[in-house]
Amino acid sequence: DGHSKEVKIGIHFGFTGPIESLTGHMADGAELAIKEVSDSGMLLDGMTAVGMRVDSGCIDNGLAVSNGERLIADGVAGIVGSDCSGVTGAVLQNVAIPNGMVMISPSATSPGLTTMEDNGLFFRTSPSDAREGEVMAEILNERGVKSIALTYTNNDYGKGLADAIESSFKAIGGEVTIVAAHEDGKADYSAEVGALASAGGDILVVAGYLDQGGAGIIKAALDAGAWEQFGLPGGMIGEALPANIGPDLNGSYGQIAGSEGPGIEAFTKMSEEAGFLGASPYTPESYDAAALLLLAMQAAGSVDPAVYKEKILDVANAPGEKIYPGELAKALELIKAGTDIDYVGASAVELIGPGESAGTYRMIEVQDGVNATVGFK
Amino acid sequence: MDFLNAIVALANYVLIPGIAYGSQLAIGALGVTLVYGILRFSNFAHGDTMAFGTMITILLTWWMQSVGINLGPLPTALLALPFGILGCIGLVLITDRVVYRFYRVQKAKPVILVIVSMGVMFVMNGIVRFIIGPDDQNFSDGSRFIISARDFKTMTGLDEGLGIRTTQVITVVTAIVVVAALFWFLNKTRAGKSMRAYSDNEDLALLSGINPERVVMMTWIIVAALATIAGTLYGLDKSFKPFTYFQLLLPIFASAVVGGIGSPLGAIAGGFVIAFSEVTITYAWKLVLGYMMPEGLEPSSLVQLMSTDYKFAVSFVILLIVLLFKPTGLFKGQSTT
Amino acid sequence: MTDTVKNTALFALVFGLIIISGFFQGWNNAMFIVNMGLISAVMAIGVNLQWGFAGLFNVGVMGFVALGGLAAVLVGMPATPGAFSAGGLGVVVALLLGAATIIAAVIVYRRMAAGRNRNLAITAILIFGFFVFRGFLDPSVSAIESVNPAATGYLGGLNPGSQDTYRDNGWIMLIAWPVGGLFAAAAAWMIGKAALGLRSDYLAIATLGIAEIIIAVMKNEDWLTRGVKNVVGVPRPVPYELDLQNSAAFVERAASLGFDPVEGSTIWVKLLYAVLFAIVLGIIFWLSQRALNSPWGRMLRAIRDNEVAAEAMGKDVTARHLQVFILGSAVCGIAGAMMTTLDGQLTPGSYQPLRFTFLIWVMVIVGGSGSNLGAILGGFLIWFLWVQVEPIGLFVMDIITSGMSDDSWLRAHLIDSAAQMRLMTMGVIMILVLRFSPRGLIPEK
Amino acid sequence: MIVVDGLHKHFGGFHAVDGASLTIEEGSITGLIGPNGAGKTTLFNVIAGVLQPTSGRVMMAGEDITGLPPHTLFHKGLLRTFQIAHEFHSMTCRENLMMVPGGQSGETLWNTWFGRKRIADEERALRAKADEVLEFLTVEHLADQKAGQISGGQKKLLELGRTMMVDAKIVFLDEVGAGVNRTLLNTIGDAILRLNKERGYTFVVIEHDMDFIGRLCDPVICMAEGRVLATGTLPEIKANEQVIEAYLGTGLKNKEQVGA
Amino acid sequence: MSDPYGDRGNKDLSVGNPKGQGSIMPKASGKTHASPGGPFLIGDTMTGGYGKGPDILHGCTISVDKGEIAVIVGPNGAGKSTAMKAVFGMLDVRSGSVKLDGEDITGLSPQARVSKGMGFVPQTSNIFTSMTVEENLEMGAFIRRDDYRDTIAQIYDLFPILKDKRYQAAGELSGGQRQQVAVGRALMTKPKVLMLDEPTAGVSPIVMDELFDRIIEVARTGIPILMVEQNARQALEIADKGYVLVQGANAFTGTGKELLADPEVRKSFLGG
Ligand SMILES: Nc1ncnc2c1ncn2[C@@H]1O[C@H](COP(=O)(O)OP(=O)(O)OP(=O)(O)O)[C@@H](O)[C@H]1O
Ligand SMILES: Nc1ncnc2c1ncn2[C@@H]1O[C@H](COP(=O)(O)OP(=O)(O)OP(=O)(O)O)[C@@H](O)[C@H]1O
Ligand SMILES: [Mg+2]
Ligand SMILES: [Mg+2]
Repeated sequence: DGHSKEVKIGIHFGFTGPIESLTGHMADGAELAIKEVSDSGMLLDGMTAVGMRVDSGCIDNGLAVSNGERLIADGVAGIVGSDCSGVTGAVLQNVAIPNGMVMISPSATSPGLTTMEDNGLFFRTSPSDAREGEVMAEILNERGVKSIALTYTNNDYGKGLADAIESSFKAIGGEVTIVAAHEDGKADYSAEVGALASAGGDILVVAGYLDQGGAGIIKAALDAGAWEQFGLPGGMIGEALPANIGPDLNGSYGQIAGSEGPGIEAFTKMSEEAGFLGASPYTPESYDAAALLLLAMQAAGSVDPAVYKEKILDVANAPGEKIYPGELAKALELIKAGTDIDYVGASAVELIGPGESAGTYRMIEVQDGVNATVGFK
Repeated sequence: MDFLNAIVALANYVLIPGIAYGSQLAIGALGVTLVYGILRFSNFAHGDTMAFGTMITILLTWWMQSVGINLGPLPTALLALPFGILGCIGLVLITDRVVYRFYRVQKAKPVILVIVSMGVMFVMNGIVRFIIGPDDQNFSDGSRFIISARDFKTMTGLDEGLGIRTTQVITVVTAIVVVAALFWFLNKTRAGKSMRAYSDNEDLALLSGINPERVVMMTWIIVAALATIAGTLYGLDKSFKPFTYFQLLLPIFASAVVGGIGSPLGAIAGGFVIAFSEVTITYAWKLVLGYMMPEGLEPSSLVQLMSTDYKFAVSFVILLIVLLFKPTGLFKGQSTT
Repeated sequence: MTDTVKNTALFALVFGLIIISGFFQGWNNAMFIVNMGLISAVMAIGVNLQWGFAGLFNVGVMGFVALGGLAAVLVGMPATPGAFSAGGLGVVVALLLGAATIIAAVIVYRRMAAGRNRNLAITAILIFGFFVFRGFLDPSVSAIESVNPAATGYLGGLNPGSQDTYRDNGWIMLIAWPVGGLFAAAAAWMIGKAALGLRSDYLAIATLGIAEIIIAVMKNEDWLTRGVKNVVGVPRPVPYELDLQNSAAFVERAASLGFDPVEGSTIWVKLLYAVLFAIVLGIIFWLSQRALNSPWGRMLRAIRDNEVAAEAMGKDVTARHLQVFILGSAVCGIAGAMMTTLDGQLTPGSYQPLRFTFLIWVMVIVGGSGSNLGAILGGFLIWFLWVQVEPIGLFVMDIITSGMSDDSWLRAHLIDSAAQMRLMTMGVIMILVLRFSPRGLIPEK
Repeated sequence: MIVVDGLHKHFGGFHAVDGASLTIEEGSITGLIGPNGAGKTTLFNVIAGVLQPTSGRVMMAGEDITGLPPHTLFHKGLLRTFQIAHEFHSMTCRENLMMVPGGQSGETLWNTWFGRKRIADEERALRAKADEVLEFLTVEHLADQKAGQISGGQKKLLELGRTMMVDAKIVFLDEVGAGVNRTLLNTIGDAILRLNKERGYTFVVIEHDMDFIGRLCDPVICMAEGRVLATGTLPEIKANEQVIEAYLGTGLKNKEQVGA
Repeated sequence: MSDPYGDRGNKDLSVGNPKGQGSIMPKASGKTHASPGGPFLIGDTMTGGYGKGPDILHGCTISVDKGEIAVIVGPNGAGKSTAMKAVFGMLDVRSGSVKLDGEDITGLSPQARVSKGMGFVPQTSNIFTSMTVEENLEMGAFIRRDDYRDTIAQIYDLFPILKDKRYQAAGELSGGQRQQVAVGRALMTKPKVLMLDEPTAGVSPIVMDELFDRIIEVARTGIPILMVEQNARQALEIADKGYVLVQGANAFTGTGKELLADPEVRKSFLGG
């Protein structure tokens, strides 16, 4: 039928700006999925898929919208992005909704986006803060932690997660001695560590990013001897952190969205082969976002966003055969054959309605300088 | 005993980090102040110059580490530092030749040079990210601590620990040495005086037989050295990421201005003012007061004037207050006379 | 070549560039660049008023732009039900007490003789006032913030509509723009009272600092701005694309002009914005041109050249500085409100000096400081480059790597770094532009 | 007109003006002389409000004007020139003059937008006046030249020209003569005399050229080390031993004049 | 409070520090060639102006020989300072030439001329304001490699006030004191030829007399002195040679006495 032979997927991340050190891996992740689908030759009668990267600046609404318009003009069929919540909102309101374009963001977690009238065009593969907060509180409780000091990166992700952890932990009777924000990319974190240490607590929970302020806080806290153990939510889980901090991190623990199955392992291996850091924050989510877009197209038999947007929830959620990273070709085939699939992917995707995602969590403990999985929730 | 604990806690969380951070800012601010004083513009590219010099140092450090050269307890990076400085000098001299010299010859207004330096900042930015990437890089080795908090506790039997890092000590010592050397150089040597003369009155310097190109070159060489030193020490102490170095620009500028821009001594003082205002004002006194207060009277709240969210805001307020009483900066800056 | 011809040619060049980008990247993007260019031009005029004409070095543009954005939310959004009754009164009382503290301190400063006693008294007042202020503020704030924190958790604004209907009152944004100017002007008045009349480095660092403080407040005072959770869905003075797409009349009209409804509606909306922004720009440009080509402008230039002499010639330098500082900041505030309206959201986390202060400075200087036309040209050109250097950089990379084999390591590395090259290309272009016209494209005469 | 009472101005530990007291009579042309560094310019700067005095008072026409800002003093009729020329360098010479008069309606923002007619009329008058002054100073050809690009002496003339743009009560001239051609200086002297006679301006003149002082000034005040050393007519001053020692010296030419 | 002595009188100095930014367009030093004969220093039929602006000098010639004092007088804006700057290579000489000691130096940069032994005191901004008086003098001796302490002592003898103020920033001095520093700085170079642009502007009579005495003394040691003066009568009295410049061209030339005696010169240029 009148399809062109190539489908373009926009990859709209902040390649410059505060999270520039994450976005390279994220884009690699998304492109890995695109390439996998494209190479399989199974997408919609052998269409190829290509990614088109544009910069969102992460915190530059004007630039992001402009580049969003460029994607539309270039005829993309779907957008993986944006990354930061601010630009995501801007692109969604000014580009995606008016043009009826589907966006799947791997990292924008702002609850404000949930309530936006998005015409069913906006989805995210990033896990929900509320759920992660509960899980974290449970884990802390199981380990006998009575009181925590909590610091978060001062953006919507950090703030939302910190709120969730605080309320969940308090709800099960824990004490939160202090909740302090830290800004990413700043020169010095002694002030934060000073205040946190003064407040005390059995453990310091760092709701930040592992190669941003979060790492800086942990370093400073270790140097001052304020804590020896840290609680590490998803943004802090990745091999780069133990590698960077060294043996002092051993014994710290946390959780990351991830399935019990081979999801993240498979993805990590794939990323290693492709030569990028699969464990970098939001990289698995980016892979999943791109994969979901393409699978939904396959399911709808169309690259028209207005058509395939209805299929995204179907392919993402149960029932159906579980699909892990590296199995996209199989998924395409199954869909073509009319079999229902349940995309699990690298980050255990579970979409609970447009714009929200829930999932299982892998419990991690740093042992001997590596993140070891110690269980699931 | 409790009193000791209070002092140790204060030293551990406020004094030592403040001094180390202050010295880092100070060495950075020295570079900014020199460019302002002698070449007469605010150099926005300074943060990225620091990043570039540090990058060269890092690359060499990695190489040295891979072939097994090291300095024992001291970080190997110190061995690579001179080469980093050389690389950085090369870069800034090329930049000066290709970019700044044109405007100098044209007698362009300083503000043009400021904007041009932003252009240079973008370019250096790109070069650094191109070569080493935007990620965090780890290059510190040697022993991290002179005394770690844990050892301190077991040694003294106190409840509170006191951690002193090797890099902190190196930073502070370097800052003192560099400032003293620079002060001596500018005020006592012929070359230094000729630099001041050039900064004061270019035409007259020419009429006294001072070669402006030489002065400019010397300035850039010193600035490159300072930038590399500052960047490397900072990277050893905290971490190396190009974006952070760009962000460092703001506190560095603030330090230079509050100390009196154009004045090397001021840069040092400014660095400490900024560092300490960041660290102290938002400090929660609960811990310290807990030791100081008699039993039963320990504070239950954090005893914090403001949350750390406002640490930058507060440090700027402090800065404004300092300037309100000392409108030309702590040390009379150059732009006044 | 006369100046007029040259200037016309420069403007033609910039618009030519935008039109070319329209051919390659779609008219929506081109129109969007025009809209952002218009807003940037307004900001650049504001900065140019201060710097180009009065020699005031304001590096706090970001703060004033953000205040404009705040105005857009406070005027445009509906009040959060229950939020004001939860803690609104407490906040108001706290703010009044805070203001009273500062006024008391100022009065003491004026009335008492300098010395230790005065310092002690002021310190005591400030500390006491601060704690009273916090005592009233903190509980009210937590009350407000606990009102449905995920979706609101802030006071909201003055839009008469309800949560569901407020978008129909888009006209209110036209009020929000001047209010944004007023907010910025009020802040400028306070800053100017304290900081102007003193040295420039002082002013620079003061404005830089105050901008950071404004952003810190907007990022952390959730009751006012929702902080980093952002306010989305700010209403707009133009129709929504979806409504147009659903309106039969519009679809018909678009079809008769040969547009499909989606493209027609998106372009139409942008066109409406462009008209509104252009009107604002036109008014501001006209007012400032008139003022500057008059004895008032001459007085400003005299002050810029030599304050001491101007003062001796009877010009009240401090008052004039304050006046210009307020005007320029107000213009930036208006632009900030327009920008938030265009974005449809307030994202305090996105204000950062590079984008909102220094980029505007680049516009002014590249355009030619001291020339309003230059500021407008700079606004368009630099904004165009800011968004277009990425494709340019990519293009360059493509050319560079075209000779390399597909799996070459260098090629992969180069392509990977293409996004980083955005800033680099920007830098190179800036240096080149200033190299060939070191006083800016349209220099002051 | 002006009474200076026990004025001190200290720079750090240095007493540039050290208890100077003097009176300037209305309608006089008072000469102020003294060795380099005597504190003459500093005294001017304190009176004109550029510097705050450490202590002491300045009265003008019975009103205490100590520490008032220069622009207020300008509107009270006190004008001054600068020893080191303070021209508005990016403006033309004509504009340098036209900006001087106070209370121009075009200096109010509102009028610049909605009062164009009135401004245009005022501007025409100002322009004519400025051209007149330029002509008087023999620099009419510089009217459209940027003030930053004229010769050192021409800048001094421009300084003087600014004081001629308005009706002043008292004018302080700080070494207008230094660097000005002597023939032209004579013309300037004539103008000062004329302004003094016809319009009743009071002048205070700092000058090191005794001929110039002699032609214009009565009385003459001699300062040294921040204090008033002597007051009187020029011949009286010239005969004063202290003045000779501190200021005039016994140079060949002056010796003749002292003898005369 | 701002500094009333500041050269710009502007509190708002902006991001950059415009202070001290020179006006001399630096240029690469060209070649010299021998051109024997003629006076020690001569600017020969020089024509030129500032930047791309119009000609200020129109075929103006000034020269001075060993042991001579040459004085240039003329109305304001005549081009006296411009002529001095042209001789010193601070602006482009579009036609004509400058020769020093039998060598054509028209193509040399100002610094190169300094090392050839030329000393110059400009009319304005002629001191380093932020440096102490003593450092100003030391900078004058920048190109000297020998011990210059006794020269400094000599200068202090000549201008005793400078000795009192030796550790004070020169920018804080009074107008006349600055002038003394400026001349002192030029004398420190131990130049082969000394050029002074209005050295006595603003100095008190006592200092002026001493300055002239000293200038004569310097000239007697064989150093030619070229000087612009508005205190023309005193200057011409001691001058061996006098030039009257009008609109960038030589109007009258003669010995100092001749010019003083010329009634027209007296009336038009010397104030009668
Ligand atoms: N800002 C300052 N800081 C320190 N000392 C100063 C300052 N300004 C002036 N002085 C000193 O005050 C003294 C008086 O200076 P002033 O300029 O008033 O002298 P003057 O009488 O005008 O001399 P001249 O005739 O040379 O112009 C001088 O010795 C000078 O060094
Ligand atoms: N920097 C400059 N740029 C352009 N024109 C200039 C500049 N400086 C001086 N001129 C012009 O050159 C002419 C000669 O100036 P010059 O300074 O040589 O005069 P002068 O004879 O030294 O006068 P004075 O006795 O007043 O110092 C003047 O008409 C002046 O307008
Ligand atoms: Mg004086
Ligand atoms: Mg001259």
